[in-house]
Amino acid sequence: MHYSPALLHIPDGFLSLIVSLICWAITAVVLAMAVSRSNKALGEKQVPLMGIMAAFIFAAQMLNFPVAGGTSGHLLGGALAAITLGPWAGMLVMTAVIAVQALLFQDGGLLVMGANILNMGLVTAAIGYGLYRGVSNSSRGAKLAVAGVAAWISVMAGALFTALQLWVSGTSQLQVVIPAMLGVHALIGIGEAAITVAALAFILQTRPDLLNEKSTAAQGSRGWVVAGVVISLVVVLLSPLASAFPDGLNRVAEDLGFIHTAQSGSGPLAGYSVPFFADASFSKIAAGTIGALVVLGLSILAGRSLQKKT
Amino acid sequence: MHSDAFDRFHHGHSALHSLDPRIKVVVTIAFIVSNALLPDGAWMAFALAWLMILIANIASGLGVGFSFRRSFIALPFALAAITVLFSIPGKAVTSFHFLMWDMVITDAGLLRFVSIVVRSWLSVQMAILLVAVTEFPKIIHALNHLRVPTILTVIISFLYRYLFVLADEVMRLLRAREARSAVVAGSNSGGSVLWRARVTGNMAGQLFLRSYERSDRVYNAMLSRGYKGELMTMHSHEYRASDWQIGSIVFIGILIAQIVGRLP
Amino acid sequence: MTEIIRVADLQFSYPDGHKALRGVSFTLCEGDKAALVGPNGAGKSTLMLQLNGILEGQGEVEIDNLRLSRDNLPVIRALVGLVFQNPDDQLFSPTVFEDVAFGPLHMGLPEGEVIQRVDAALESVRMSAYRDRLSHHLSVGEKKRIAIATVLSMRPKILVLDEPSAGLDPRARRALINLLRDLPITMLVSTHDMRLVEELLPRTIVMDEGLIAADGITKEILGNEKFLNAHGLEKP
Amino acid sequence: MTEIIRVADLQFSYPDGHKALRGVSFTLCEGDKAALVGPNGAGKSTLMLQLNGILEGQGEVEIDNLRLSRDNLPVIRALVGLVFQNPDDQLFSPTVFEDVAFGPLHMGLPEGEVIQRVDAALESVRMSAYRDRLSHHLSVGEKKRIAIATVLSMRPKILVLDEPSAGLDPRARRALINLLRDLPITMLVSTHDMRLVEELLPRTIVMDEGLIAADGITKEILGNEKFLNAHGLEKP
Ligand SMILES: Nc1ncnc2c1ncn2[C@@H]1O[C@H](COP(=O)(O)OP(=O)(O)OP(=O)(O)O)[C@@H](O)[C@H]1O
Ligand SMILES: Nc1ncnc2c1ncn2[C@@H]1O[C@H](COP(=O)(O)OP(=O)(O)OP(=O)(O)O)[C@@H](O)[C@H]1O
Ligand SMILES: [Mg+2]
Ligand SMILES: [Mg+2]
Repeated sequence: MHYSPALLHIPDGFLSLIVSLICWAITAVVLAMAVSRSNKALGEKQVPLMGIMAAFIFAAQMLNFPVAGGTSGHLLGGALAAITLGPWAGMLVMTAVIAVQALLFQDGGLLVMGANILNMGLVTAAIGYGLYRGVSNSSRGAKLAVAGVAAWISVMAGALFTALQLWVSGTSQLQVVIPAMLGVHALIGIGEAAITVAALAFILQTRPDLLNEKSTAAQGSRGWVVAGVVISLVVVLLSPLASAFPDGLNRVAEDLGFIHTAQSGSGPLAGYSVPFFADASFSKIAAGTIGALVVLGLSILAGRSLQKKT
Repeated sequence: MHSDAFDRFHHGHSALHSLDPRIKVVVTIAFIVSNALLPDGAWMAFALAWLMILIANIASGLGVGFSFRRSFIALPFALAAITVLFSIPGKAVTSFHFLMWDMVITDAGLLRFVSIVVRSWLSVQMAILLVAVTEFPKIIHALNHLRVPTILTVIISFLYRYLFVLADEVMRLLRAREARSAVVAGSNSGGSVLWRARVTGNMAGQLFLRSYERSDRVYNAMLSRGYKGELMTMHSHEYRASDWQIGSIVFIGILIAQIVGRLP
Repeated sequence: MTEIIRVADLQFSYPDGHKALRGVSFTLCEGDKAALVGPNGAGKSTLMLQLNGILEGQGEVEIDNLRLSRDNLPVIRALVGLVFQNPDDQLFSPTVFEDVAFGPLHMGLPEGEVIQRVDAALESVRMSAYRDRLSHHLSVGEKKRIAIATVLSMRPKILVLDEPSAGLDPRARRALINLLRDLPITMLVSTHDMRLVEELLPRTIVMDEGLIAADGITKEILGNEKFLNAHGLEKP
Repeated sequence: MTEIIRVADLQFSYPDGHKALRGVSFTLCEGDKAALVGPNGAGKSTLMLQLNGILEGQGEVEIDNLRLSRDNLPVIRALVGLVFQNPDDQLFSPTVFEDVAFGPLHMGLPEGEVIQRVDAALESVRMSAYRDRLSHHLSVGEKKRIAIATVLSMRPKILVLDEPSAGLDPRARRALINLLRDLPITMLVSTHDMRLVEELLPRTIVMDEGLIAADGITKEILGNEKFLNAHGLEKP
């Protein structure tokens, strides 16, 4: 079996130095918090636990199932890691996974690793844990449904962040990269959601003690709920907006001086638009919202059907 | 079973193999940063960087084309940059008709696109070389010495160790599923997509529990050998004169590339 | 007796270049119970994975007169029931029922039939009482039986078992031997447990380094101590 | 001979309430090589984890005349070398050297001494050539030996082995038996492999359902077929 690279790992060369460094800075700050929290809050038992869970996430990414026409669904695992291990540990675990993927397999670059960790590790964990934490005292069905939605949004968030970074770096055009990334990942996210929900259902059924209120995973503060919901809202609102009104976003970025510093002079986005995406409008917002609702529905259905069987 | 296919290290006794891992990591990162700093279209500088990679390939004893053969891994991502071909204003190089649009490739767009792809291609080759001549545990040591927080390097070393064990488990799980994925002649089967996703999720859950329980056993094994909550490691690497020499040579090369890249 | 497995000059290399099978030929007739023995790395597991096309080598594999090919792979998988060494790999669903039902469900059988088959399979490994239990909490011996049931529910014509007795205590091992003896089905069993071979399997195939070193009556092969030692085996 | 392990009326329940030890008493003298046998779930592994304080029950455990308590845990862990069944659980470091050095390092020994002990331990399991290898590249038999070396490097007075021969082919098993026979150290070995018991361990302790069912000379215990069957065991 061979390890197959996923779509979200940005290689070196595709982000400008400034964007890479900014992402590294954000990542470093969050990771420093995670490290200090983990050192304080977690017993020494967590060391082998987190290490082996990182290997678990890595290995679980190799699990796939046939969807149709030769494509297959598989797992990224950010939400699952955060829900089962808690937010800080989840972030550290995802960081280790992404670091090894980059170092050992060149799946994702080194200079851009900060961005990759941010997109696939930190944001996904915050969303996954935050939303789940909000319902961690509710019924099994609600937990599973929310976990599914969180998993889906976390993938969308990773895609959105990646797209924005590529755009600010002057590597991609906003009008193309946002709809393309979000479109593809709306599908990938459904696989993510389905696997996450089923895996959690399995754990809830066989070792519920690992996910109950006393476990480390449930001990993150309520602040996570706010963080998770806010990031999710940003994603849900910004995605359709960004694909509907890229020019607006462009102007904001230009006003902030963002684009020009990042792109060594040449204004790649200046007054140019690709016709087949530029004129889309509210239909995009509607599509995004419908997508979210469909996933919510599917997750609830999946939660129900899983519950019946027990 | 074997998931050794994962290991990217190639045995050898070259100068690069024995170079201090800290220097190797730092040099690799410096090289990649240097690529990112080079302006678009600095062809001479890109060529110089490539020359450095060729020399490194030769010095590694793995053959001139070693890193080249494996460097296409990042290529699919070039799709993400394809739009710059059309979006940057400039002189038209060529144009074609795509569905209902006239697409115009500009010279400036071409320059930017090729620069992005070349940068990425050079960087990935250096990273490939790094893991080909450095055993992964040594890279972890280097990260440790370079002040990456211990908890992260510890997680990474556990990850590396158990990656192989768990990947084998996944492989066996997938095989067991495949072995029972039968069909009765003539009937249309395979189950619904949702059911298949659920089975896969169950496999992930099963793997989670097994990993979790394994971590308990590993923890016991650590306790038995005197672990009290603080991990102690021992991997003294000592810089030798040759380490500094090779390191300096690469840095000078990088510097020259930067200067060449900025000449008008 | 009718031939049910025919393997001719089968060769196989793993992607890393390691040649695990170097030209293996043998046939198995309906009702045969044969052992596959040999030292670690002989290629036993690799050979078993060829029998239902999970790995694909060069040479001929015919199951029940069907030539193994991409087209009839799904059909052949219903004919050959493969039981892996570690039952945890085989049991990936939360409950025993779901695991035993996986095969029949994947075959697209109607629900009534699925339930009936699950019950029959559990009955034949004498685990009917465990139908709704969580697999995770069973003992190794119990898991082993369930793993066999997951395959029996597909009504295979051939049962292929990879090291079925590993990790079992003597009592569980004895129960397994009795169970296998009573199953009226063609069997190929890879094992290091020579006493199991002696008791259960009248025919023995010895593999070493990707080749068949001997194929014959168990008693005769196990009687030849020199030969056994040469292939890293021991008298029971 | 001097007593080196004394266990008196040891009881232990797992957090879920399952009573795994119900009053176990035995002593082991310096130089003893004893087997711990019994069916799955008898409590063998649980008992072994008590001997160096990983699990803590009610009753007395004395190692080398030291009463087991929180204070002298580190000392006792250096005295009792525990080797777990699955070498993948025991070898958690990326390289062989790091794994064998783990114990001495955590005992706080100076670096020179650590290196010396690692080399000596690898020498005594005859694996010196493997010092800088990656653990995941080793075969099961090699991993088993390294696992023993990880414990020998701590210079324990007692070696406690949980199912050391499981999963080994006859050749590797033979090599392991020879190795254990040559190690001049007190040993307690839990196993389902009765032939290993017969060959290697002059004394046998039989456990069943959390209690000691018999404790005596191996030959006598293995000679009593009725007794063995009653405890789910078999004659070798
Ligand atoms: N995925 C793989 N990639 C490369 N080589 C492999 C792989 N799986 C097995 N091998 C090698 O192929 C050979 C045959 O392996 P196989 O597992 O078939 O042996 P076996 O007879 O089943 O041994 P055991 O008794 O240990 O189960 C061995 O040398 C093994 O190292
Ligand atoms: N972590 C645990 N929590 C609850 N019960 C446990 C736990 N570990 C073991 N047990 C139970 O305690 C009993 C004794 O288990 P133990 O592992 O000591 O048996 P054993 O004699 O080593 O068996 P085996 O031969 O299978 O290794 C068993 O009934 C087992 O199910
Ligand atoms: Mg095998
Ligand atoms: Mg045990």
